[in-house]
This record gives sequence, structure tokens and C-alpha cells, in this order.
Amino acid sequence: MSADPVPADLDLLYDDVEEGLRASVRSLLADRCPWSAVLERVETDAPTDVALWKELAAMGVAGLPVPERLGGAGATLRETAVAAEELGRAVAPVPFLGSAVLATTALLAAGGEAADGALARLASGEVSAALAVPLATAPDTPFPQTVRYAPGAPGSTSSPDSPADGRAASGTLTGEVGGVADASTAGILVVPAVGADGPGLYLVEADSSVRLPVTSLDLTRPLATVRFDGAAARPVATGPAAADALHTALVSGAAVLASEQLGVAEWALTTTVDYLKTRYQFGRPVGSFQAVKHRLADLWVAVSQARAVARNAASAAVHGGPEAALDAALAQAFVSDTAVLAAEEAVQLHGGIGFTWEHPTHLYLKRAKADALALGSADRHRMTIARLADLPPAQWEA
Amino acid sequence: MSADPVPADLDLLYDDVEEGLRASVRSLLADRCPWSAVLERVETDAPTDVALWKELAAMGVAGLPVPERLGGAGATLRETAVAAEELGRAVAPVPFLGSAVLATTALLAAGGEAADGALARLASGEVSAALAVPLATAPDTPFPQTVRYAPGAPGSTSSPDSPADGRAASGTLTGEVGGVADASTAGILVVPAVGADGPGLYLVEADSSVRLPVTSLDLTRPLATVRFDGAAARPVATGPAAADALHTALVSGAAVLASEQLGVAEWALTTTVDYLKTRYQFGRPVGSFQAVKHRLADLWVAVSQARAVARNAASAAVHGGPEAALDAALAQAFVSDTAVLAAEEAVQLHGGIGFTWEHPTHLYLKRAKADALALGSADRHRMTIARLADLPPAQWEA
Amino acid sequence: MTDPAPLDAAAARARVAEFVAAHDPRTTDPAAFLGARFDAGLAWVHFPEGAGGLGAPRALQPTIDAEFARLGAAPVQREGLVIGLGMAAPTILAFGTPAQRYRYLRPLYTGEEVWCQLFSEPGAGSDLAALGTRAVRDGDSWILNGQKVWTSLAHRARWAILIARTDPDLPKHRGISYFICDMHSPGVEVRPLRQLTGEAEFNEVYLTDVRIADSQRLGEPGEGWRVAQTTLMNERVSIAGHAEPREGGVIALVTELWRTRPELRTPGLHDTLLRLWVDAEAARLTKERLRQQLAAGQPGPEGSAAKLSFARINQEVAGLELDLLGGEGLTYDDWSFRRPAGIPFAERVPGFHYLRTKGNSIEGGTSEILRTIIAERVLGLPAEPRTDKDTAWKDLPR
Amino acid sequence: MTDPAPLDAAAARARVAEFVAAHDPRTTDPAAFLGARFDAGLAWVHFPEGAGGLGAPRALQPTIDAEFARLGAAPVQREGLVIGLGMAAPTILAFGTPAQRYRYLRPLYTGEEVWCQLFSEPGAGSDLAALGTRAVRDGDSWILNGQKVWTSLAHRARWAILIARTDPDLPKHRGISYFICDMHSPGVEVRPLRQLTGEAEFNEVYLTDVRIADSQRLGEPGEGWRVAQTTLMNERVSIAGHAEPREGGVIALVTELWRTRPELRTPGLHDTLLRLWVDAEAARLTKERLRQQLAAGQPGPEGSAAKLSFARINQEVAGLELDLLGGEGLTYDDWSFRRPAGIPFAERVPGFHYLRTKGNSIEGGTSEILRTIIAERVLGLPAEPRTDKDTAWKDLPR
Repeated sequence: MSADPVPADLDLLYDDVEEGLRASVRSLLADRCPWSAVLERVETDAPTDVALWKELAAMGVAGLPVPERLGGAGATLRETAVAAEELGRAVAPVPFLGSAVLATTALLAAGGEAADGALARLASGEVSAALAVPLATAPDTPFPQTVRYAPGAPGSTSSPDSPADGRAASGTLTGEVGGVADASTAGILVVPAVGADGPGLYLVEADSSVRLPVTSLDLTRPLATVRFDGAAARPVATGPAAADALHTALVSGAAVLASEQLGVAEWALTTTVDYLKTRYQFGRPVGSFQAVKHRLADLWVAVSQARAVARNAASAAVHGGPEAALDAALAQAFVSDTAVLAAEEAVQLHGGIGFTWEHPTHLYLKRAKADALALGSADRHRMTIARLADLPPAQWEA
Repeated sequence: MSADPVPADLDLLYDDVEEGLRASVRSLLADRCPWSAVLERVETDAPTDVALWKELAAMGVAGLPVPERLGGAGATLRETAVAAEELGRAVAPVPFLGSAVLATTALLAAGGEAADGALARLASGEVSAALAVPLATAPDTPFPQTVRYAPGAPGSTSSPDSPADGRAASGTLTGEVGGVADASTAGILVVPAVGADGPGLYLVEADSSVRLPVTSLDLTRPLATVRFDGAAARPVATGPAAADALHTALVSGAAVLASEQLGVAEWALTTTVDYLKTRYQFGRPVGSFQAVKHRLADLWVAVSQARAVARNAASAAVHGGPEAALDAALAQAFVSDTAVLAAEEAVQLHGGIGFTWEHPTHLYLKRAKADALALGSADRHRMTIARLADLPPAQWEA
Repeated sequence: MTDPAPLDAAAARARVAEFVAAHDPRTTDPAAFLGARFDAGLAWVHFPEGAGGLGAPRALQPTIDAEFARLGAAPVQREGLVIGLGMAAPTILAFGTPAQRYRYLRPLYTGEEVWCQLFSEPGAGSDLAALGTRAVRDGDSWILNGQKVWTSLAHRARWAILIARTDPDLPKHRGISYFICDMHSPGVEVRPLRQLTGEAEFNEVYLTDVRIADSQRLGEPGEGWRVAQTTLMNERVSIAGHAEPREGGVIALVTELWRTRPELRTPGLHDTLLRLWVDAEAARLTKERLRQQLAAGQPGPEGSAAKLSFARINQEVAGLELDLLGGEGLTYDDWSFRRPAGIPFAERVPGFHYLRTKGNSIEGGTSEILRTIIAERVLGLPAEPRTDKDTAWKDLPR
Repeated sequence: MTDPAPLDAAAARARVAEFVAAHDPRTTDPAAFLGARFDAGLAWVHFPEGAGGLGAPRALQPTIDAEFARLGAAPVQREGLVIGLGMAAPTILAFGTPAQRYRYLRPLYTGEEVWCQLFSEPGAGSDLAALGTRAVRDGDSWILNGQKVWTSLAHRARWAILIARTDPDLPKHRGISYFICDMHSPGVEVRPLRQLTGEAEFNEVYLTDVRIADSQRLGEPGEGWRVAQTTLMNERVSIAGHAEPREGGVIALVTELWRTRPELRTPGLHDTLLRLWVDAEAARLTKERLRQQLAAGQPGPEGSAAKLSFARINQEVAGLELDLLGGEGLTYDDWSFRRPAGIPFAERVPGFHYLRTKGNSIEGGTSEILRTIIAERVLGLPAEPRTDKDTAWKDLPR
């Protein structure tokens, strides 16, 4: 009766290639993305650092799991997760999650010529993409119904632009999606929509949609409401294949997001420990007080565990299948709480200074809490675990 | 829409009469019931200290809420709760909960001549009583169905004894109840049973039942399985009045039990603090280490809150009604966790010595955990709160 | 005293009725009303005559306040007066000269003069006694230089209570003096301090050669730490002011959401909600019990616990609110740098609740400091080994 | 080395196959089989030749153990050998003379001689270095007097590893020496120590004028603390021995109960169950990651965290098991004073699980000590001010 008693022995370590990638990304971010620059940028009208994204793309970060034949790095979600960890550690305001994870894994799962064309553009860094679902969408959410697909050429109400890649669209999209991450700077939108034939996944040139930025709790990850008003759209998958591709993207996103959250938690822990070694109160470093030490020890334990859990989810995502969904849910259920705890402890243990705008901790607190809600809250993921690990809810009369 | 926005301002303090009662009970217990005596006694075949119970009865503790005309103290459940607090602090092995709380409040709620007769016997200490329900029964459990009532004189299969008070029984009981607290030493059983006319509450002379002791997790509160095999029974309430009386008894029991749990928690906190002032490790009292201090401070906060919550439940139980049920559920939900935490922290912070049989802490740990299960777990009481405070469960597809 | 018989509750109510009859709150200018109330000794009834009181028992004040409210008077405690009423007034009463009392208390009470508190410094937060702002004697006055931080109301205040170091050669607690600082003095510069909410609720205050007359010193030179203790104790005592209904606090944010938005409910968050409801109710009853103790003239040590509990509960409620809202929780209202607009807390966006409550465990004494205070002063646990108590302030490591 | 080429995994497996071919595990006497395995260097492959090993990389041992298991050999680690194999052997290897290695290692490995550990004392638990058992030199031997506690297996052991104070005039860490004690010596008295479970799993050991030859000293006089560190480090390292399947640990107690007893399920306990499932899975994966790190020759500091996590999870699982069972959880099997009967933990009654797991955070290093170790050794946080490091042991407060 127990859930899968002997899981595959997934590789939970980082190999040399992954450590090399980490070092490159970290070094670039240290140069180009110190927190002071992030804080300054997010108060402008252009919170996303498009130039930095192009530099990351030049290192291959924009298309890590994209095959080499499409100009990608030909790596896997394991390497993608390593990049996410470093980008999380820097709260980098780049469209990695929306473009290089969610849109990319949706297109990879869909496959076919149109998807390949879009993947090549993403991997090169020419444009970024967004998956047009609310960022809070959990992997086991029913297929979205707010955008409708209609076959035939764009009508008079649509944008006059035809797709930039020169190929004709097969139909149009109409509807609205709120809370889409990384949409404002995207060139391509990957849009789940329903037509007469059921669910489909469509490619839309972003400038044929209307994107209304919303003020985001996480200053470093802008959200937008995206409206389609007869926008030209090209299908990349239809029917069950579309639902599968979307599910794969959300599961992969949840898995990789856990590594981003791990990066956030690691930053919070490390920064707090460093601060408390040098902050004196009562004639002693604050970090020498036992209650503080024990809390940081507990946090270190949680972060160590988050590393194993996130690594496990990334490795499982490479293989896919139901085990990947369970491991992604596990990762979100565990690492969301850990990252929020780490950021909250960072604020608290920094004392007053951690409560100010001029200290970086709040950027991480906001990212941690927003990440915990992104792709489903820990609570939602625990319900997924209940289903996949055969631990059914109680039957209880209200 | 919110639950009762302005609750009555219940008196949450102890008045002078209550403090006097506390002092008397505490003084008697200090003399007659040190933990070493408790530990020795609970390993014998007679874990209940019947002699001590008679001394407590002489002080009025056996019939605190019983009217003076029946030989009781004419007090309320507030005073009863103060006695419970002291008996909990001493893990006294006496049938207070079963007799002076559960059976007594059931009989008081039922009223009538038969109930009065029994109450007079209980208050005097002549006999003790038990309420024949499993100790784990939550107040909102459906009326028990395991014992059947049949009208008419006891038949050939019943015990040959007629009720000791000389009055004829009106019928017989058949069936079994497991996990009944304080049954083995009881003279009177108050038994919920169902007959052709629905629920009823019956008085049975205990020696006309078969009582099989079971090994109890809480060494200081013996449990028994009680079997009725055509036992002579006399009704004290029938129909809705019986269900109401049982519900009142369980709500009152839950309210008073919270004060017993408070006593357990107070003992655990005080004893641990005292020990850590004198136990040296690393050249310092262990109680001077900050992590230990902060845990004990948090525990003190919880115990302070438990005191307010238990006091509130006792005061509300005096008034009865739905507010009493909510306040009892609140008390159980909060104080159960506090008492268990206090006892667990006591074991942990005593280190090795707290893990041994020869130190009293384990008596409190077992009492705390058993009390948390008694009259419904904290989890069950939270569901009661959901119902009574208008916080309905989620509708969720499994 | 003009009244030979000691004031009792009935007499107090009669005095209020008489006062209100003479000063109709609907037609009297609010400041004039309060000034007259001060002159009548009904401001702080336990203060001496001429200082806003009648030298009557402190326990009568709630009765008086309630009677004023019943008769239609506006509450005395208003936005902007919290430091003056709660901290400055009792300190001036306890340590001020008759001239100081006469000069400061009346306009403080009427709200004509706003007060702020210049205690914390960037290097002296939890370890307030380590403060480094220097006050050097110069004839009949003192010259102050230093930086203060976390100052609410500084930009609106006429006066500040301030502590500064007057003798760096003494151990840190012994070289501090306490002053009343005119915020309009040359050399006082107030700069807004922006918090992680985006708003500047607090200020930094830079003191450059600020001259304070020696007549504005409170208490003896070098006695400032002891005077400051009075200020801080009053800060914490003020918490348990008035009775609060069930769900009267921050918990209402989530109970109302739960009741009005059934589509947000999940089973896991139901359990979290119920646990928080229980905790909030326990904290509320504990505060109510403390209020009853104070009213009965039996102050308990639970006051220090209230802030600790409410900080945690507020933070957990705000976190749950975001979890419940999911995608809606990913947004914010406005990050622009501005002063608070005076909108009630409950009406702010959920993201603001989440961020602002993070300060509850830092401002006015961190939760860590409060735990240490409880452990040492309430439980009597030994202090940590201290190296900073007998060393000259100037020689302390920092 | 007899083999000039360094041993690799394939060669190691070949050696095992060759060995098993020569010693059929089905027909060879177990002790003889293990003796031969020791002689073949396949006991601890990283130990030197003649001491049970081949001087090969430690990482090969899991391969060898797995191959033995695959070919039908009984596991080496058996009940009763845990201290000998896990603690005594590596210490004897590291500090023993050739004669000591020759005398002790082989019968230790075969199980012919059981070992116990005489470290803890009633006054020296977490602060082990404060121990007071005296060893006084007397010619070629030492005379020991003192009391040890928490000794498992003492009643079955032939040998003990023991630390005692040889110079009370030195600071506590510097006056300790390390011995091998013959448990059959005159003056060694073993008394069962009863735990809160009712059973006597451990012992107290009284040493009265026990004579130990100087040749049974391990390491130099006064170096005992350093030698003991080797012992204790091996105790903690041994935790991450083998891969464990999902739900392979204590969590299965509640997952199985949940699946097989649907009538016990409640919504609140479902949430608790899922949270614990997540925590258990995170701890399992962390242990698995540590195992992979060790196998890859990259040992991480996560070992010290594993014990901390599992202690907490075991305790919470056992608490949940009782909460789920409700009334059934109020019973126990047997409180009589007895030695453990060797029944597997999972098959004991739930009350035993609850009580026994309380020891998990005390035995083998309390959770508090482990947190301090993590904070100081892993995070590099400063030590507390210490007064006991440079004071002569005899002058320490206790």
C-alpha cells in the first residue's frame, strides 16, 4: 500500500560542469547585478534588466535545456536549476523563470516546427518569452479557460502585425490572463487557450497583445495582465498534448523554482551569519549568543535539506513522469517554507537595519514570499502529495 | 458575520475563596501525595489512592459543585477547576475527573431524585463514581450506542445484587464500554445507554458490572473496560435530556480538564526552571544559557496564556450554553498543546535524568499526553471551534 | 486634595458627569475640552493635582475613560500622541521638577505639542545602553552630537525625550543622562527613514552641536539609564489598556476573508487558520486577564508577554492572508517613497500587512530582548556572563 | 599491500565473490565466517592489513558490504555490536598500539566480544569533559573510582572504552585519559537503569578500585579528550550508512495507519501528516545526498544535522500516532521493570514509540549540543564567553 517504496537513486550532487556554470553565472552577477543596482533599477519603469539577460544568454543561460541544434546549450533541467540558484542568490531581475524555464519547457514538451523556431529565438537571447498563465498557477490546476482560440486569419479587431517570423498565423486569441510573470519584456507569449476542439497551446508575438503592468509584491519579478483582442496565434500543441505540455512546464517550473528559492535561502543565511559575526551588542558579537546560534543552526539544517530536496526535484524533472510531479510538489512544499523562514529570520536577526529600504534583505523577503505563492503555495503542493503518495484526505462532515 | 463579537467579560482571576481552597488542597497533597509516593503506588495493583480521596472528600473536594442541601460544597465549576489545577500539579491518583467532574456534572444536569441521591453519596466521599464513556470521548461525539437499556426488573443473567440504596431498579443494561476512567474504584456508574425510547442516562451500582482494568499510558489515571450483563439500572434522564446531560458533562469535563492540564504544565515549568538554576554544565548554570532561557520564556508565555484560557473555560462552564462549549473547545485546543509541550520540554531540558523512571517528569509527560487525548484531542476541538465560531471547513475534492 | 474622602468609582463617574455637563463635548473645541479635563484632574487620575490628576488610585482611570466615552467625549489617545501620553508624561511625572511638569504636561495632553523619543542609535538597538550620542557640559547647558534612529513622529514633534552619554569613562549604564530636547533647536536635522514597506514611517535624527539647557535635564546627571527604564516600562504597560472583543485584533483579517471568500479555502489552511484563531484568542484572554489584574490592583508580569505574542500572531496572520489569497497576494499598492497616509492598518493591502508586521518583533524591544527579560526577571534564571557591565564605555568592543 | 594495483570497485567485488566461494555463508559458522572475512581484509577495507582491512579507500566498503549481502552473507552490524563496530574499532585503529589492535579488533568484529562505552556521568552529560571518575597511577596500572551512566550493553560487555580524569589540577579538557576496561574486573558493578518506558535499556556502572593495566591505555596520558573526539565523531558519522527507501523510516508508523484505518482520519491531522511526510522525505534525501557525497569522496557537514532532524521527526511522528489513535493511544503494554526483549521498534505499542523517541534528542549528544556544534563548527559563529576552559578542573563550579 505504501507509495513507491524504492525511488530511483537520483543524483543529488553537483557535477563539475554544473559547478563551472555556477561559477560563470555567479561571477557575471557579481559584476553586473549587485543588490544596490537591483534596488535602484526596480524603482524605475524598467525593472527588468534586459541587457543583463542578453549577457546571460550569451553564456547559454537563456537556453540551457534547449538542444544544440536549436542553438541551445543542450543541457538539462539540472543545469537550469543551478543557474536558477545563482539568479535567486542575486535576486536578479531577469526573465529566467518566465522565459528560460516556463515558456521553454512548455515549447520543448510541445515540440514541432513552430516550437523549435521559437526555442531558437529564445536560446539566442534575441527575445525572451513568457508563459501566459497567472504566476500562482499550481501544476495540478485545471487547464485555463480565460483565453479563447478561434481559427482563421486575424480579423479587423486584432493587431495589424503579422508574426515577426514571417509565417502566417492559423487563428486568433481573445481573452485575458492576470499576473503573468516576465510578460512586459517578452517578445513571445506561449498561451494556453481553449477553442472548439478543446485545449491548445499557442504562440503569439507579444506586441500583438496588450500588457498592463501591475505593481508586484516582488519588486524584482514584474507581473502584467495580458489581454488578447483577436491576436494572431499559431498552435504548437492541441488537445491532450497541449494539456500535457502545460503540465510539464508547470512541474518543471516548480522543480526549478525550488532551486531559485534555495539560492534566496542561502543568501539570507550566509548574509545573516556574516552580519552577526561583526555586529556587537552587550560587548559581544551577536552571533555568539546561544539563542541566535541555535536558530541559525536550525536554519542551516533546513537549508541543507532544501538543497537535497531541490536537487532531487531537478533530477526527477529531467526524467519526467508522475515521480517528477511528486518530487516537484515535495520541493515546493519544503523549500517554499525554508526560503520564507530564511528571509524572515534575516530581517529579524538584522534588527532595525533589516527593516529598512536601504538594506537588501527586503528584496529577498519579497522574492521569498512571492516565490512561495508562485506555481502554487506549499499548502497546495501538500495536497498534490496527498494524491500522488496515496495519503487521501479525511472524509469529514462540515 | 463574525462569531460573537463581544463575549461576556468573564472573571479570569482567582478570588480569595478559591485561593484558600487551593492552599488547603496543595497542603494536603504536599503531605500525602509526594511524587515518590505516587510513583511507588502506581506500580501496585491499587494505583488509585482511595484513602487520599476520602481525605479530599472531607475537605469538600469530592462535591464542590454539588448543592449544600445534598452535602456538597455549593460551589461552582470555577472552584472545581482550582482543585483540578492542584491535583494536576501533584499528578494525584484520585478519581476526581471521573467522579467529581464527569459523573457529578452529568448528575447535576440530569437532576431529579435518583441523581440527588447519588450526588449525596459522591459528595460525602462514601463512594466515588465514573461516567461510563471512553475517556477519549469528545463533547460533540454522537450519543454512545454500545450499551442497550431494557425496561423491567433484572433478569436471571444479571448480577444478583439490587441497588445498594435499596430502591428498585427500573430496568437493565447490557453492553460494553472501553477506556473508562476511574471505573475500577467507583461505587456508582453513570451510564449513557440507548433503549427503545432513545438515549438515556442510568445509574448502576458498580459491583453489578464487570470491570477489567487495562494498562494505561497515564499510570496515575487507571482505565477499565466495563461490561454490563443485564445489570440493574435506574434512569436519571431520558430522551433529549439525557443527551443534554451527557453533553454538559463532557463540556464541563473538558473545561475543568484544562485546569488540570494547567497544573501539569505549571509543575513542569517550575520544576525545570528550578533544576536549571542549579545544574551546572560548562562551568555555568544551564539556565544561564540563552537558548534555554528563551525556550523557557516562550513556555512561560504559553503557560500564562493557558491560565487565562482555562480560567475562561471554567467561568463559561458555570454559565453553560453554546459559549461554554466554544470556550471549553478553545481551552482543550490550547492547553492540551501547552501541557504536552511543557512536559516534553521538561524531559528534554532535564537531560538524561528526565528520561529515567526514578525522576517524576515521566509521570507528568504521561499525564500530559493522556490528558491531551482525553475528552477529544486538540485537533477534534479545533473542528468544534470551526463549527461554533463559523469558520467552516473547505470543500475540496479528494 | 480638595476631596477629603478617597475617590471611588461612583464618585469618579459623578465627577465626569459634572464635568461633561459643564463642557459639552459636541460644542467645545477639542483642545479646550482636554485642557479643562486636565485642569479638573481627570486626565491621569493617579497623577498629583496640578499635573492632570487627583492623586487617586490608578485603577480608577479606566472607569473615568469609559464614562467620558459613554458621554460622547472623543478619546484622548489619538494618532501622534502615543509617545507623549504613553512615555513622556509618566517619566516627567516621576522625574520632572515642578516647573517641568507645569511646562510640559498640559500641552502634551491636549495634543498641542507632539513628542518623540530619541533613544535608539544605529549602534545601540537592543543594547540601548551602549549608545554613543555625546552630551558635553557647557556652563548652564549641554552640547549634543550624535545620531538617533527609529524615531516616529520626529518630523512633527515639538519635543523629544532623549538620552545621551555624559561620561564615557564610566561603565555604559552609569554615564548616561536624560534630557528634554526642543526639536526646533538649531542643529536638529530630521531625515525620513524608509522602511521595507516603501514608506517612511520613522526618521533618522542627526544632532549637530545641539544646545540643551540644563534645566531640561530629567533626573540627575548619570541617572539617565534609570529614568529611561521608567519610560520603557510604561511603553510596555500601555499594551494592556482596554478590553478587546473576540476577533477584535489582526486575526479578523483572515477570519473575514475565510467567511466571505469560500473559494479561497483549502483544508490545510483551515487547520492553520484554526490554530491561529486559538492562539489569538488565548493572547486576547491573557491580555484581558492582565487588565482584570490591574483593575484589581494585582499587576502581573504577563505584560511583557503580550507584545511577544501579538508580534508572532500578527506576522502569522499576515502570512496566512497572503497564502489564502495566492495570486492576489502577489501584488502591492504602491512602492513610492512617501509618508504614511494615516489609512487604518486593516484597510491596507495584504502585502503591506505582511511587510509591516515584520517590524512588530523589532520595534519597542525585540522579541529576543523580551524573552531574555522574561527569563531573567520573571523566571529568575541567571544572567549570561557579562563583560560589558563594568568596563568603561569607551573601552567596549563594538 | 599484497596487491600492487589499487583496489577498485570491480576488483573489490571479485575479491568478495572469491571469498564467498571459499566460505559458503550457508554452511560456515557465522563467527568463523566473519573471522575469515577479517583475516581477508574485507572487514574494514580502509583499515591496514592485519587489522581487518587492505588499506584501500573507505568509499569501497559500501560496495563490498552490498556484494556480501547479494551473495547471501549475514550483515556484520548486529544487535549488540553497535559500540564495538561503530566507536571502539575506529578509535583502537587510530590510537591503539599494534598489540592492542591485534588483541581487540578481531573478536570485536566477529561478535565474540561485546563492547560498551563508559563516558557519561551523572554530573557530566552534555559537558562530558567535566567528568569526575578518577584514575590514579599505581605502578604499571591505574586505579579507577567513579560512576558512569547511560551505558547500553554494559551487562553483556566484555570490554569498555572509558575516559577518566588523571590530573584534576589541569583544565578539564587536558587532564583526561582514555582506557580499555575489562568489564569482568573486580570492582566493576553494573546496575540496570530504568527509563520512562519502564524498561532498563541502559545501565549505571560503578567503579570501585578497578585496576586497569597501563598497557590498556589508548593514546598518551592527558590526551584522552582528543581520543574521545575520534570515538564521538565516528558515532555521528555512522548515521548516514545506507540508502533508505521513501517512507523507510519511522514515518511509516503513521502513513500505514493513515492508509489502513480511514476511520481515524481527520482534516487537521491530515495536514500534520503531510507536513511530517515532507519533513521525513527532506531528511531522507539529505541523508542520501550525504551518502552520495561520502561515496564521491566529498564528505559534507550535513552528518551532524541528520541526528537533529531525525530526533525531531521521530518524536513528532510518535506524537501524531497517538493523536490519530485517540482512545487506543491511552493504553500501554507493560510497565514492569525488565530488560528490552529485542522486539523491533515498529512492532512496539504506540505509547512506547512516544516515550522512547523522547530519548532521541538526548542520547548520543543532545539536540542543544548538536545545534551549538553546527553553529560554531559549520557556520563559524563565535563561541560563548567561556570561564571553564582555563580553570583547573578541581576549581570549577558544579
